[in-house]
Amino acid sequence: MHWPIDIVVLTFVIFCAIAALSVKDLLATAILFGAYSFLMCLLWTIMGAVDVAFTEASVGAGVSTVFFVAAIFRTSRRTKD
Amino acid sequence: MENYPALIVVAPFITGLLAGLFVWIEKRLSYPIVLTGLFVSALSAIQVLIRVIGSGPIQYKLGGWSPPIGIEYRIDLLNAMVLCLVSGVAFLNLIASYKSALKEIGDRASSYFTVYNLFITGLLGVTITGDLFNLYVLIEITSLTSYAQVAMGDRDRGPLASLNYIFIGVIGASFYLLGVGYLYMYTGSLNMADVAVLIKGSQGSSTVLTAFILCILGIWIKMALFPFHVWLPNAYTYSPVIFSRVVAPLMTKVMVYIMIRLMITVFGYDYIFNTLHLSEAVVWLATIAVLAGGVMALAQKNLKKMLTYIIVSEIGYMVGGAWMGNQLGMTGAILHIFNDALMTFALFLAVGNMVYRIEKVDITDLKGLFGKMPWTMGGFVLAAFSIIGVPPTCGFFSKWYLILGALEKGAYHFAAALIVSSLICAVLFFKVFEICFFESGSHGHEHSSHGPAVIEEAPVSMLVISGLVSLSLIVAGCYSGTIVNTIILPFLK
Amino acid sequence: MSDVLSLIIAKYNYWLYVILMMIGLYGMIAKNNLIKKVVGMNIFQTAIILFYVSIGYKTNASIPIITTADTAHGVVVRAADYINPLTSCLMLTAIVVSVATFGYAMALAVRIYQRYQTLEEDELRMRLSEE
Amino acid sequence: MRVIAFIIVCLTGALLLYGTTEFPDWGDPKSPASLHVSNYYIEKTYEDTHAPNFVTAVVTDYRGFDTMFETAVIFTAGLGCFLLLRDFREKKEHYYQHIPTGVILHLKDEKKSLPVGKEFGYMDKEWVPPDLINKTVCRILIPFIQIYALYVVAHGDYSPGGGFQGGVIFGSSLILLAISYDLKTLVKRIKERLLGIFAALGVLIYAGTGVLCLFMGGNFLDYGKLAPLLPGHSDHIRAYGMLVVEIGVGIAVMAVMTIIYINIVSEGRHDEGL
Repeated sequence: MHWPIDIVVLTFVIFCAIAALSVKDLLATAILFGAYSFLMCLLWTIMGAVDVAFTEASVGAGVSTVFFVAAIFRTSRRTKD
Repeated sequence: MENYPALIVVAPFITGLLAGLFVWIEKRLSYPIVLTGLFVSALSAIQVLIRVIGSGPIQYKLGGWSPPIGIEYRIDLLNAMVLCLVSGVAFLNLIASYKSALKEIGDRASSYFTVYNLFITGLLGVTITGDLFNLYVLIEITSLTSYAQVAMGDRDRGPLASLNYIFIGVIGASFYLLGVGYLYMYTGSLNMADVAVLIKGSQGSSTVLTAFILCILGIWIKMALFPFHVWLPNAYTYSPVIFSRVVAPLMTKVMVYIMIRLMITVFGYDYIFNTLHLSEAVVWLATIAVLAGGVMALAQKNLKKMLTYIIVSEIGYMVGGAWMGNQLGMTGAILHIFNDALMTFALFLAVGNMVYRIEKVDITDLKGLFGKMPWTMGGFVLAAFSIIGVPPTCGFFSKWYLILGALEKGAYHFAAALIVSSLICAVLFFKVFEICFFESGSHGHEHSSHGPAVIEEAPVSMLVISGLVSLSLIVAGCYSGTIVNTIILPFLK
Repeated sequence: MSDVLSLIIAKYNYWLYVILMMIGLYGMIAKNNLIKKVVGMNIFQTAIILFYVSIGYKTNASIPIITTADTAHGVVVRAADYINPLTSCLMLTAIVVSVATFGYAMALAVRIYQRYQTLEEDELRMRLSEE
Repeated sequence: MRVIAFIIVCLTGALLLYGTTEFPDWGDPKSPASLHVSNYYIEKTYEDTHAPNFVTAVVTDYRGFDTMFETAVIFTAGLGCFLLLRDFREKKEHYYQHIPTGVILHLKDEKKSLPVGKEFGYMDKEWVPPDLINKTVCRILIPFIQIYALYVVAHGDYSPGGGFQGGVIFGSSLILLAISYDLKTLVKRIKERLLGIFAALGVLIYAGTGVLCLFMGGNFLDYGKLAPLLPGHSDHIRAYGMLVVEIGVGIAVMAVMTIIYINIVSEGRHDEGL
């Protein structure tokens, strides 16, 4: 029975998603988004989809965050919403 | 040979990649390589069409796995026709737009051809495939390559148009993906024919209903049906000529093809028209789309943008015809896929020629163009007549079928909308003709008093193809009976 | 009470995926900053992936890799012992597509910032109408 | 806008929730999704392909055609970034550091340049390079990351992972090099031309394998027909085919990830970045 872990992680995922969208600093969004991806990867590992989780760990939490930070480095951190 | 179906998609794919490789080794080779690929693809498509007409649908198993385990290609008459259309238009356009691409894109042109070929690969793959998920992947290829190409046009507005296109495109593709997920949940299969068998008799299932709505909604967003059309005008206007010439005729039509494929092959006539009774509502939506596209086109000052709104209106034609729920309407819609692709291609070829010479195509910039570019304008006039629906051209015949279908069903509002939209198009184009013909050009006043204007035509390669395609509108009009009898009616049986 | 609990356990994964998808879609439509929109887009896509992975899950099933012990002695593989590999496979493709779109969207954002010095949509609209 | 967005979102959510009402329970092994096709994959994969990891087998063999286009999607993204951002103009100003003294020199003339070596080092205008500890740690880490990436590629059919994941890890090791030293180090080590060739070559390896199968008389991507060309037992031929294809994917993804990063972080000028 994985469902208690599952439900806790899912709740965290949703918090991270909301936080990533509502924070006013884009660098913070980048980090929260990385956390979101990593929790998502955890969730998929729980569900047994190891390949998908591996991909998400290397892509979502890894390379995407790097692209994100690189883009912020070249644009601006400031945002109005 | 057995492998023609694979060749249709793989030839442009591999040559595109080879061109991408040769960009770094010998730049000049990339254009001939790309051209060869499209040529091979077009030849194979014609071969396949002939075989399908002769001996019925072809099935091709990729990787040697039989469906539903593996992915299959299933080519019937409708597929084969659209395949010929796509590969033919892509090949002709690459020849016609070579010079304009060099002028507009400059030294990046050689890498650009790779993207172009991948785009065509996507369109061909979308058309040929018999697998729902494979369709999604190929839709994404088409989308990603179009985002890349849109951003390469206008240096200022291009990237923004492209980003907006990405947002809406992703929503559309994701809706489609969700729909496939719901279907998979219900059936456990991804093969179109297999899914069709498994969902028979699922009249009341909420899962299938949701899947249906999501798939169709996703495709509508991708196709730019009226309320979802916001991305289209900017994306097509600010893209480079070579791309707008190929995307305007093909992208929306291929999406219409997918909609018809989903309706006929996957969900089935019976489910859509007898269980859901959505026909009325969608025909009304299509009516609004037709009118709204026309009205918005009236308000435009830029010729290219005006034409994009006409495309929005034409999408309404095809959606309305397909959802009419009778054979005449469907015949009209399928015939219009073919005809509209040709018409739009001819129009955009002509506009591309104008852009090549006069750079900006606001309607006021077109003064005295009949004197300056007579051949281009000749092609433009022919294409415009076809869009309006003047009899010997092919635009007339598909409209005729659509109107007959609407009358048979009693959807008088749709028939009226078609006629009104023709009138609007007539007004629009005659406004353009008037400016081009009667008002003298900006530097024309010195010529107008003494002798004819100086002719500054586009290069021959552009002109010849533009002329040929415009003439083919009349040919297609004359043979539309043949197309209906050999391809569309046997397919609908 | 136990009925409600079992219903929740049976369905909450699907409900929460819908909520996640709504968050993403809302971010994509309503947010003003282009990069925030891209983040919303990615959340939307991962929600769909979560949905597919949830379809593929089976209780009391293992990860979809045969252990060497099974293969050595010719033990018959039972389908109920492994989770559905097909959805995992489909979602690998979807993740790749989403990262490709993400990378390209970021490049576009950089390009737009180069040109207009802003990523806020209302400011961009103002700049465009000025020109 | 917010109100419209809220309404659209709520409508979509309601539709999706309505769709889930008839779903079988979460994790139900008897749901139709886990009965029809997926059982074939679980039960027959090992017989057919001799690859213990079902997912890899499905990705690269049964549905290998999808994966080919997935790689093409990645390739397009890389090419798109290159076409969009790449800027071949040289920057006018250069900064150098005089290493023995630590003095920073600012050269405004674009034509002049200083010999970079023991005495002078590059400086980025916007980013101060990380210190010695970072550099040393990353220098030690990077080879191991790369070996791990190669392991992930090569063991795609035995353990989780495969070409895509391995490629991403390899690409991120290169990105780590660029971050811990500076962008110029990376660009000097791996030329842009090489990356471009790798990106196209990787996808070509995949597609070429498919075409090879055509020439051997099979259908497109039918690895079984490659038996005469590859050594080893003919049972394992499909697993070998998968390996070849995975290597192609790995190469392409590695190159594309690096291309995207370099172009975004330097705005296409390939001179300085994070």
